[in-house]
Amino acid sequence: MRSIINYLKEIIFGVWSLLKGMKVTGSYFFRPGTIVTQKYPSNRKDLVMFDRFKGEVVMPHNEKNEHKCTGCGICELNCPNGTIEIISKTIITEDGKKKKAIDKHIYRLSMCTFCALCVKTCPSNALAFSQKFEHAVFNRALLIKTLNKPGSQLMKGVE
Amino acid sequence: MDKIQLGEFIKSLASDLEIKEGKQYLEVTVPPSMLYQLARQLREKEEAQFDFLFCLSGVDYGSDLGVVYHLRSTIYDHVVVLKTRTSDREHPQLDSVADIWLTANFHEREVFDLLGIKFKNHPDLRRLFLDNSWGFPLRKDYVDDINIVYK
Amino acid sequence: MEEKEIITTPDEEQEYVINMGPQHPSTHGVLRLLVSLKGEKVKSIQPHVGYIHSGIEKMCESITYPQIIHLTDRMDYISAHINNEAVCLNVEKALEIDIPDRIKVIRTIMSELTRLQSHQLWWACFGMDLGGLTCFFYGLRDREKILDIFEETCGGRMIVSYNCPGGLMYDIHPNFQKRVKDFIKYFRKILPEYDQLLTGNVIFHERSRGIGKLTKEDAISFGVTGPTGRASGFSCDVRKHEPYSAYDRVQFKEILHTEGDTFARYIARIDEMWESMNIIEQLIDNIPEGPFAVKMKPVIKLPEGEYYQRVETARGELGVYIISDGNKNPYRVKFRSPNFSNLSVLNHIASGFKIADLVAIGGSLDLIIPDIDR
Amino acid sequence: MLPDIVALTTSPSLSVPWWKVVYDFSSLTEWIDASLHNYMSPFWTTITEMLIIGVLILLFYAVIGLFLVYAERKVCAFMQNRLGPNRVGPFGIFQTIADLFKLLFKELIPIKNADGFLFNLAPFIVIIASFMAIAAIPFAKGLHAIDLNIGVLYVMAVSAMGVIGVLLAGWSSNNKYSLIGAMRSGAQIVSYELSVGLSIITIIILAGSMQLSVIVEAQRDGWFIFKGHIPAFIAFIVFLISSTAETNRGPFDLAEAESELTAGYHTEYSGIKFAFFFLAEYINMFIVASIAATVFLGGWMPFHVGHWVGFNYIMDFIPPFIWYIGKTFFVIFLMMWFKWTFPRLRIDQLLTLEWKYLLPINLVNVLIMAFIVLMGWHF
Amino acid sequence: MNNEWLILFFLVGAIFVGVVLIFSGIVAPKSTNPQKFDPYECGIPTEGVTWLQFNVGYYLFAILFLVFDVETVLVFPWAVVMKETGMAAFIEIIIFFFILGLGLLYAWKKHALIWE
Repeated sequence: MRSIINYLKEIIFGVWSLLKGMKVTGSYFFRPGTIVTQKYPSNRKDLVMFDRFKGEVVMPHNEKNEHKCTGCGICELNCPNGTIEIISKTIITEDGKKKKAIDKHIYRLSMCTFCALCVKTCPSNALAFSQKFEHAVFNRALLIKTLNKPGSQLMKGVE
Repeated sequence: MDKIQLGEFIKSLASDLEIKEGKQYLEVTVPPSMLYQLARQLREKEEAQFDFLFCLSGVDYGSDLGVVYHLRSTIYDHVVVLKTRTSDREHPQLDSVADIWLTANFHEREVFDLLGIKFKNHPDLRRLFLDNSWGFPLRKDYVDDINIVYK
Repeated sequence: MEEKEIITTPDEEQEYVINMGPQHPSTHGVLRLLVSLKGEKVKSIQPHVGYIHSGIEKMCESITYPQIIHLTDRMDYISAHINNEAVCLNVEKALEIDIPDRIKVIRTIMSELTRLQSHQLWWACFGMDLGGLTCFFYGLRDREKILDIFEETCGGRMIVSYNCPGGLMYDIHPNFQKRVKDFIKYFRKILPEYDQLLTGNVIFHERSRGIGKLTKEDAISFGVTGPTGRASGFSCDVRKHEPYSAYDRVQFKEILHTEGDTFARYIARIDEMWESMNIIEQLIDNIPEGPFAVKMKPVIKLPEGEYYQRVETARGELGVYIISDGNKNPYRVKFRSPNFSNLSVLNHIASGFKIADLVAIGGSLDLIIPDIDR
Repeated sequence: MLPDIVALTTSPSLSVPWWKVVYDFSSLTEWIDASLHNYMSPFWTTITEMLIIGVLILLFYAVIGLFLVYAERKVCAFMQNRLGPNRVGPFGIFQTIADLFKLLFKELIPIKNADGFLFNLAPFIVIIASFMAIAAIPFAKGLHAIDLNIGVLYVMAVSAMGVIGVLLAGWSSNNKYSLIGAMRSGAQIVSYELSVGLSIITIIILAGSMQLSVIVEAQRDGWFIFKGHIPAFIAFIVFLISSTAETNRGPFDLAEAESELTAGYHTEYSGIKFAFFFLAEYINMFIVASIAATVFLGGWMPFHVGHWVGFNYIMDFIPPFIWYIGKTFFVIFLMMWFKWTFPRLRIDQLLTLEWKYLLPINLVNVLIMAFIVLMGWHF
Repeated sequence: MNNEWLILFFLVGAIFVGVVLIFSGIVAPKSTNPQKFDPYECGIPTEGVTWLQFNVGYYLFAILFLVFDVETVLVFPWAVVMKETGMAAFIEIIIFFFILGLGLLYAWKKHALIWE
């Protein structure tokens, strides 16, 4: 007799536990307001990434096309993967001195692991992260970027 | 037991061990011939009961190849580090402790795979990560012209 | 069409070997299990790993200590922050640097958030392994909220790289405390839903109770740590036994169960989620003021010697063993990864059960393959 | 030449409201039959009718299949806090049609060493089985392709034939996952066929006939689920569970258990061949839901409450086809709800559930129902 | 009754599948990569033969199924006439189910209902 009661109990508790689960999914079904999906490409305009989001390394230029990179090579040293390559040149400043400056700051996005060591160790804060996250390209060569814009100059006062 | 007592206890198990009080743990250097015996005693002796082998690492010391065993007792919470090294780089061979601590089975396979140390009496000594055509990458003299870029 | 030969030898003579993985929905990551079957029953399992062996230990030998951090992110990518912390703690211990309380507290909060999101992901995947696909979406939905917190403060969602030797990369975001508190409030309401959906479910009970039993002795001998080990009664919580960061100043229970079956492993993780929330709540309101990083030398050189640091990741005990020869690069780095030992126990506990149980057991071990392969 | 449902329908008279006449499809079909007879010989009439009905049912079949796939995706998405398909057409309603075209233009991969003949035969069997089953279902009064006197038994038998297709698919694929999936499926259908039969028997006792039109007609004054007290309700639950299992749907989707056997018996099927299995699964779901709606929920009979004349009058106003579709979709929704809530059972638990729970409950249930009928306690 | 109509549905179903398959066979691309035709086993070549004797352990279930399915079919006609026949049919079915129930109970106690 006891086994029969246990048998019935088992069934009732089993069904009850199943109903509890169905309550959860059912309640979400009738509450479409809780849906979290974003319609990605169509919400591009209001999709704002966080300030600190590590999209890719960029070199901010001001409106006079000046950057802060002195070409010291600390970022290249600190990068664990050899993502950054600095090609420097020698320029003659206004007061006639010879000075080292960057020719090209090459950044290979395909190798970057976003460890932020380059940005953090840069002594002149020349590098920063942009919030761009759509990096898909059809040609890998496009992932090798030159960070300094053509014709850009070192910002005054940055040594 | 604290480090000193533990050191004395281990000394009583076997002579001519090099026992050093490291910064963190007691470090015992064992010749390869005594390793298995000592390990078994450490596992089974009532006072020691090192039942948890929490790390087993193979190290290339340049001239020698060695294995470091980090042992802990879950009952007394004391730790000892066993070190053993063999100078034979061509056919390094050590005793397996896989029957004392079951976790050593995989760890020794890893060491065999990456450093080429063979373990005697290991139940299933095959390469774990790499296939047989590879060398032993964790050795300091490992050269791989294709996959490593030297600057 | 040529005639095919159908071999009908008795199954005792011929093994029915089936490959699960590397491309299989239930082996998260590229784990390959060579399963010998007898009917539906599993006779033995041979794990084959190494499909994504990346040689992190070898790579570490040629880079500096701050650079190691980003590699550890990629080992156990679900609890990346805790991996970072292990290396940083080891380096700081070797250099004998005093870490300000602020850093410790923030690290602890971040670690617990990492643990929470790891367990959420595990819950999601475990539910999916058992065939309850809805669990997957609920788990990931809630995990996204933590990842948003990470993203705001660290800039990365999974691969945070937030620690560096001597402190943190940046200070916490001004919104951090509010967001974490909001999340805890939200998740305290959601977690009982998890229970209703899966924990209390009779089908789930049938699927997990008594499946894949692991005794305490075997757990210790196999070096099975983390919630998996604690479900077998192996008290192995590094946070309790060797407190690091701010774990010595918070009250929390070490979750111990004795059954050692799949259900115990499940419950242990669910309970850990509650405990993590408790820990965060104790700390979030009183983060001390102070710097977020200690000024370090530009080139970090560890004094000659050997250093070992254990931390409790979401999956168990992670050990970082550094041998230094005094240079800026470590001489040898060994990561004692929890998943490596946890995987080795699979054959022991899953043989004799059915294929469906193998999936459940594999899910309950919560394996992350890059951590095994390293 | 149409089925003799005509005999059951009352001739339209003035006392019957006009919509009842319109909703009675038998007069329409009769009219078509009669007018066809005017133009051609009986043989050609039959052929024409066959063509019309064949094409109509085929269209219905395809539309229902596509709609159910869409519905499933939307339902599961809403349960999982997602939006579901939302790109192709408004609310993504053309998503499944797009998918259909995609599958149609995908490569059919012949698997090495597979048993080619059986491999290709399997989709035929699953589709034919479901197609033959759908033919016998009464959609509305007079909207009925075949009205067999053993209707229920026929639908059960034919829809269970699909498992042969599943077995063949698994066996012929030369794939271990498929083979295990097929074996599981065999064991599963073998067991759950019983419960389906017994739970229907419970209702047949009440109805006193196996003819589907008669069963529906017998529910004019109340659906069997209400008429038969608790045993009918229990039979309904058992039928739901076992028919879910019989259609290989979650939580009983062991034959295609994704996390264990990748895709089970249809692992090796690609393109449109896979689509056939997919379609058959949904049509099977529709068939069992139709049976549940017909046998337990009164088919196309509207919902009436005792003496609420006004209420009943409004209920009558809703076309019977809508009633039928509504009930069927309610049952389908329940089955989807099951699938997206519960974890999957293990094969031995599946059999335990059948043999140790459903079968004994069913046997007792049949006896109780027989007793109730004997005592005349039913409504 | 027009039971021959069943043939129609059989034919329509067959033609439907056949036409669609042929259409798909014409429009679908064909690949030449032989690796594509390998059976799927998680990206690894299959080890051993697939078609070997495979122990599913449902032999006992198949036997039980035979017994119970025949019984179900026997009960169908009974269910149809139950209402009219009344008491006699009820007593008959009680006896019938009693014997069957004993059989099930026996199988249960003998652990035949456990999947091996």
